[in-house]
Amino acid sequence: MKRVRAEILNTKRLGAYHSLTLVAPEVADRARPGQFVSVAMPNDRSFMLRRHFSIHQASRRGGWAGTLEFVFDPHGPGTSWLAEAKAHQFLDVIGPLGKAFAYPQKLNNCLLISEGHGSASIYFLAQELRSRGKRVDMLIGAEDQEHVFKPIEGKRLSQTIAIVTEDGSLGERGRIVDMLPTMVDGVNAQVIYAAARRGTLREIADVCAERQIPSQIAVEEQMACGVGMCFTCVVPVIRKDGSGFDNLRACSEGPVFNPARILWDRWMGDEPRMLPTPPEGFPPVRTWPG
Amino acid sequence: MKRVRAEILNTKRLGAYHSLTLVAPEVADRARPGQFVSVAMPNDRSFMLRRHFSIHQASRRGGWAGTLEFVFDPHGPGTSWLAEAKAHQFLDVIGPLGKAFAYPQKLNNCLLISEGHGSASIYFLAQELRSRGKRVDMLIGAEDQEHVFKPIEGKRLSQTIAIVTEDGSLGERGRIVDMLPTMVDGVNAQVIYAAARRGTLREIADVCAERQIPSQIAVEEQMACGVGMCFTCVVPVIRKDGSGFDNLRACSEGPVFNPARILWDRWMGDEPRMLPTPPEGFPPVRTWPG
Amino acid sequence: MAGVKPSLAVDLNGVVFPLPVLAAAGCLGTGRDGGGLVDLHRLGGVVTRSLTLHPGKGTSTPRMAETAAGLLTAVGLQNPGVEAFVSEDLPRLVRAGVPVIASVAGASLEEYIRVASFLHSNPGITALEVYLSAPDDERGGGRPFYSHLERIIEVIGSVARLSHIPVFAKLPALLPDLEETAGACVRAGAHGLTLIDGVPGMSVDTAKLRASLSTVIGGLSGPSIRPIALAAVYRVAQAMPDVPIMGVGGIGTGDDAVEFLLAGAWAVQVGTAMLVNPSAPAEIAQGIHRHLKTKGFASAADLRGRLRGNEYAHGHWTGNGEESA
Amino acid sequence: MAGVKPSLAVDLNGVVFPLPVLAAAGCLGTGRDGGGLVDLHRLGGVVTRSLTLHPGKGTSTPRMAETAAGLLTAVGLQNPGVEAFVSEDLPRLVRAGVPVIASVAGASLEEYIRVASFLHSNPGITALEVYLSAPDDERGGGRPFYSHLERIIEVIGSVARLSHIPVFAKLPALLPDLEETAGACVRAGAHGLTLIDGVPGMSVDTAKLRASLSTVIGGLSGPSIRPIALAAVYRVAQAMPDVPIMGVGGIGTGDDAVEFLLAGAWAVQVGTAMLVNPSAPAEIAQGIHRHLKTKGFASAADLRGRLRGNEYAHGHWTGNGEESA
Ligand SMILES: Cc1cc2nc3c(=O)[nH]c(=O)nc-3n(C[C@H](O)[C@H](O)[C@H](O)COP(=O)(O)OP(=O)(O)OC[C@H]3O[C@@H](n4cnc5c(N)ncnc54)[C@H](O)[C@@H]3O)c2cc1C
Ligand SMILES: Cc1cc2nc3c(=O)[nH]c(=O)nc-3n(C[C@H](O)[C@H](O)[C@H](O)COP(=O)(O)OP(=O)(O)OC[C@H]3O[C@@H](n4cnc5c(N)ncnc54)[C@H](O)[C@@H]3O)c2cc1C
Ligand SMILES: Cc1cc2nc3c(=O)[nH]c(=O)nc-3n(C[C@H](O)[C@H](O)[C@H](O)COP(=O)(O)O)c2cc1C
Ligand SMILES: Cc1cc2nc3c(=O)[nH]c(=O)nc-3n(C[C@H](O)[C@H](O)[C@H](O)COP(=O)(O)O)c2cc1C
Ligand code: FES
Ligand code: FES
Repeated sequence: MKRVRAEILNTKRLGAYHSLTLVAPEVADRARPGQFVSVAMPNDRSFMLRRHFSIHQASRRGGWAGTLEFVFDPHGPGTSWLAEAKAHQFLDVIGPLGKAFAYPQKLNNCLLISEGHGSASIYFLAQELRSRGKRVDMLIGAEDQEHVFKPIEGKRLSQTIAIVTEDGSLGERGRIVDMLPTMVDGVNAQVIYAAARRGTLREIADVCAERQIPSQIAVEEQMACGVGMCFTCVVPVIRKDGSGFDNLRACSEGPVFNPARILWDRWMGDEPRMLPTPPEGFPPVRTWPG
Repeated sequence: MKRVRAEILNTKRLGAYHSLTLVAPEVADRARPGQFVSVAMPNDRSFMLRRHFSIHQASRRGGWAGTLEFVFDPHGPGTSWLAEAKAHQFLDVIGPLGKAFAYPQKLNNCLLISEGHGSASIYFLAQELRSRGKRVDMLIGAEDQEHVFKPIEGKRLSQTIAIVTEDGSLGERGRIVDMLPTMVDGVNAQVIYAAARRGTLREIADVCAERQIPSQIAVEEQMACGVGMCFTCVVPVIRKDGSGFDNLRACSEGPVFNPARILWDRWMGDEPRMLPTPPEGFPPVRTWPG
Repeated sequence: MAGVKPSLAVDLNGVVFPLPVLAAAGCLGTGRDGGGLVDLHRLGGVVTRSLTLHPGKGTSTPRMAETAAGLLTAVGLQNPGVEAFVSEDLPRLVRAGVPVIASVAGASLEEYIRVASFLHSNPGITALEVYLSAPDDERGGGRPFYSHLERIIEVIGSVARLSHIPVFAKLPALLPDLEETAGACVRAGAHGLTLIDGVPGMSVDTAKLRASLSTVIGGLSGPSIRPIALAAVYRVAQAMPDVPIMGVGGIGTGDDAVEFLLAGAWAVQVGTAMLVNPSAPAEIAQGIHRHLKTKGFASAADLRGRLRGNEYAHGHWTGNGEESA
Repeated sequence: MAGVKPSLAVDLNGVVFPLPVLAAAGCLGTGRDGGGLVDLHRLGGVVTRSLTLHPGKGTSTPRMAETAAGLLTAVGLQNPGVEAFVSEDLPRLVRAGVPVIASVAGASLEEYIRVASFLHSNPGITALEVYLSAPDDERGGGRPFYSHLERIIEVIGSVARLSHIPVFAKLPALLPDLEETAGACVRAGAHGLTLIDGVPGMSVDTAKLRASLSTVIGGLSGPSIRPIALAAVYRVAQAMPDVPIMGVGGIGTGDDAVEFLLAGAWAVQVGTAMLVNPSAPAEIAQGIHRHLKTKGFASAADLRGRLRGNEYAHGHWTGNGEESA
């Protein structure tokens, strides 16, 4: 993890999204899919916390060597400010942050699921899996066509791809979970990776648990520091031995977790389905990567 | 007093200063020398109060009709932001605010004294006095040449002009008060107007009091609202009948005051020379404009 | 429901405001100020500058300093005195038809009583709001009345007993036993509460090595105190859901106001934001209206206390772990 | 004097820090965190996350929300417990050579005593700081220990009596009788005070109609509370100029820190600013150094309480007019 002053090389709109490419060799060199960067805000604003973005591209070789790309949907003060940032401006960036997706050793067929800006890290992952000779299939969801991130790129990166939008403006009409079972069967998925909204992640987790498919998901939780100091970003994760759970920091102990080990009811406090820790502890979780 | 969305017509540097010209006919039409405008800051900043600036020009006729100019020395967050503002951007402006300088009825020889950005309103006043057939002489002070605002314009507007800088980089080396007695005698000053730093204003007030020269000064005091609602901007002013003093609002009851009526010791709390109200009250002040 | 035009009028157990957004004490001057930029017809009501028996000169300058998303002020109760207010300023407000809440201040219990006596039977005044941050000269040390619960009760009780119109107690956030204090005010006769007053704060001019304010410590207002004010409103509203609360502190947008209504306020007051943007109260009322429409609420009162349950919050107002192993 | 290299070391009546800027409790994790971005050698000291007897899981998320120039958090004392801290985290800090102040928390008087007993004789620990915002389980109602003066005195007194090392009491700003409370802590044996803890605050997600934090109310920190913290430091320093005070709350620049030193702090702590800028403490120390050089002060201690007299401030901490006719 490094903190750098990174020059903006390129800034562009992509549908509903905005992409920034930075010159940040120290960060790009170590970046792996699932990791993220944190970006400082200007210091005369009424908002002051750093903003966090998944790494979409990190080029180690070729003409773009040492550059790093991230993608966001401008909506709040921080992302709106970033969307206005100009090329050659410098950003205060820390990265790469967090634990990356792990690659399967033996299993081959990887189904990659992303929703909205989740595609940013999922496409990066697809590249890395393919360079390791794995089969990659994709299921991409979004509210509408505008929010499907680089569909052409998705097609290029995958053996088969299914796109689903809530309004049917691109691909099928519906939600990721509607397509998931057919997709899993169709591509004979052996490993599932996902980056999506919390509710969707939970639905994916349910499918994975039911079918005992090893999986990894990248979560997002409100982060104050992004580097493990403040403990605001925790996710309740069942211990390997089933003896209970720990509140792990999404920024430094995640953001990639095994969904089978997340205590979803507790984490998604919105729906009051919380259960107390059972007196006998939680059942140990055996699905990869443990 | 109007609140308008005013387009920036022109933005330029002038030595140490920055000038903004706005399209604001409703404000420009009523603006008189000594009055000021308040400008809103963008609302995502950690600073939020409006900033206040004397009106330097208000054109009612000709090609620039309906425009308004103010001038500032970019140093803090608000003035720095304004210095970056671009032409065609809109500003939220309230004005004209405050009481203007009064013009003498019979007396003719006007000595106008300004320090730093004080020249902005003093030059406006010079124009108005000249158009009323008065004689205008000027004494301009600043720390250095850079901070002498538009010296050529000053020369054009005055019969005689004396410039004094602290480092001697333009005109005489010294301070306004050093030149003041000679200047008063030299031009046979009958009325004195001034816009300067508080300490300088006080020195000018002493000279005026001693020589019984009627005078008016434009003061600056920290202002939260600029429109008379908050009572943060007060100046202790002796009542006409000498029965005591009132804390008058610089924004709505000033910023132009008769220096002979200001309770300087009380207002300049910095120097602990404060005196309690004498049991017999203050001596009534007779110098014009009362 | 989303088609119905929501109603913005609020009824604070008999004190009715046409709009839920009032001008906070001390921020609209006494009624003769503001240069006509604040549209009185678009205010739910006006709380006056706090009034003392005699005209008050207030403190010397500097009376203000800007802080991060905040404003520090120390005006020291400069006001025309209760008589001049009633004869010169009140008529203007009454003519505009805006409900007037007179803010009552004093340096002694007696002064509070005399000020309130002068005001409460004036037909132009809808309610009294008692300012408790004035230094208590009878106790000395420059401490405000609110530092001692007995003094709060004495002042509120005396004013409430004599007054023919409803009395609101304005409390600071600065009390660890805020709910108890609020409860004591109600038992002493307060009709409702105004929460919160400026928070004691200070800043220093490091170049001059001096405090920024002549009084060193002043009242902090503006967006920076909004979370503090909101917490105060929530705590008191949870403890006494039937007692009217006016929420004040850092409200600048309709969304900010909705936060307060959801937390339990019956109406809101706006101070600092109005100094920056004279039409803030009107825009805030519009914003509340938009929110009601979007969410399908029929009236501002419908928002009150409608915060959806936060799972782990059971009266804990500073969170320790709910499970510690 | 302007030529002399000013000294930044500070001596808090025997507790010496090489630099006047410490990491505030709970903001540097337990010593294993921060990814090496915070340079421990450029800190005057580290206050640990508040430690309980057993590991604490803390509250559920959301644990944070951003507010105007502020940060609301409710971590709920998630910590590894005092034993794991001493065996796993402390050695790392000791190796770095940075003075360690252990923050002591508990849900009961007994827990405070047991936590302090475990820590105070460890040679790696320089001082204890007692966290008083933990809910007092013995009193119930979820109220923190600081709500009752007797409880503050009990806790501070018990910890101070057993401890071989100096004890700092960390107080909130939320006390109208702050000076008295601080005085009571000192009489109970506290060596010094840390002012202030996060200020109770709240925010609401109006779209979801929910409080932003799972605990509803959390601690407000960051620039928005700086004026409040500064006023608290000033009040206590005026009352007890000889008692060491560590100032904390919204400090982000050297200038901010100088404000606190001038107001009477002996050292400062930095929390939120360090979360945003991990080198904030080092930059703040540099900024203090620059200020000392410019103003010709020989040491950080020379700034303490050097506020030039504000004419009309005579102990009045909320300004009423000094003259009212
Ligand atoms: C590990 C991680 C990776 C992320 N990757 C991406 C990405 O690649 N593209 C993208 O568009 N967004 C991503 N996000 C979400 C992104 O950080 C927020 O959308 C962004 O911070 C919003 O800032 P804002 O000021 O524009 O909006 P606001 O919503 O106004 O932000 C206000 C506050 O809420 C926080 N916040 C808001 N939304 C989220 C969220 N969904 N998750 C966490 N914190 C949030 C912000 O950090 C800030 O403190 C990621 C978040 C995390 C934690
Ligand atoms: C009636 C009036 C007329 C003015 N006319 C001019 C002018 O023509 N040109 C010009 O350059 N400046 C003028 N000033 C001063 C100008 O308002 C401040 O310099 C400016 O607000 C500073 O804002 P800032 O954020 O850049 O700096 P900062 O100094 O950081 O401002 C911080 C705060 O202090 C206040 N403040 C700072 N300096 C002053 C000051 N001297 N007087 C009053 N308040 C201050 C600001 O309003 C703000 O609230 C005038 C002030 C007043 C009251
Ligand atoms: C300039 C100014 C003057 C004030 N005067 C009074 C007053 O006379 N009486 C009073 O009860 N509150 C007074 N207040 C406090 C406000 O009524 C309000 O409680 C506080 O400012 C918080 O609200 P805000 O953030 O919307 O300003 C004053 C506030 C300001 C900024
Ligand atoms: C994420 C976070 C965790 C905190 N944890 C603790 C804690 O465990 N113990 C404690 O005494 N204070 C804790 N605090 C309060 C800080 O130590 C400090 O008093 C407060 O944040 C104000 O300082 P600041 O504005 O510099 O952050 C915490 C603050 C934050 C932001
Ligand atoms: S965001 Fe601070 S620990 Fe994760
Ligand atoms: S600045 Fe508000 S009354 Fe003058």
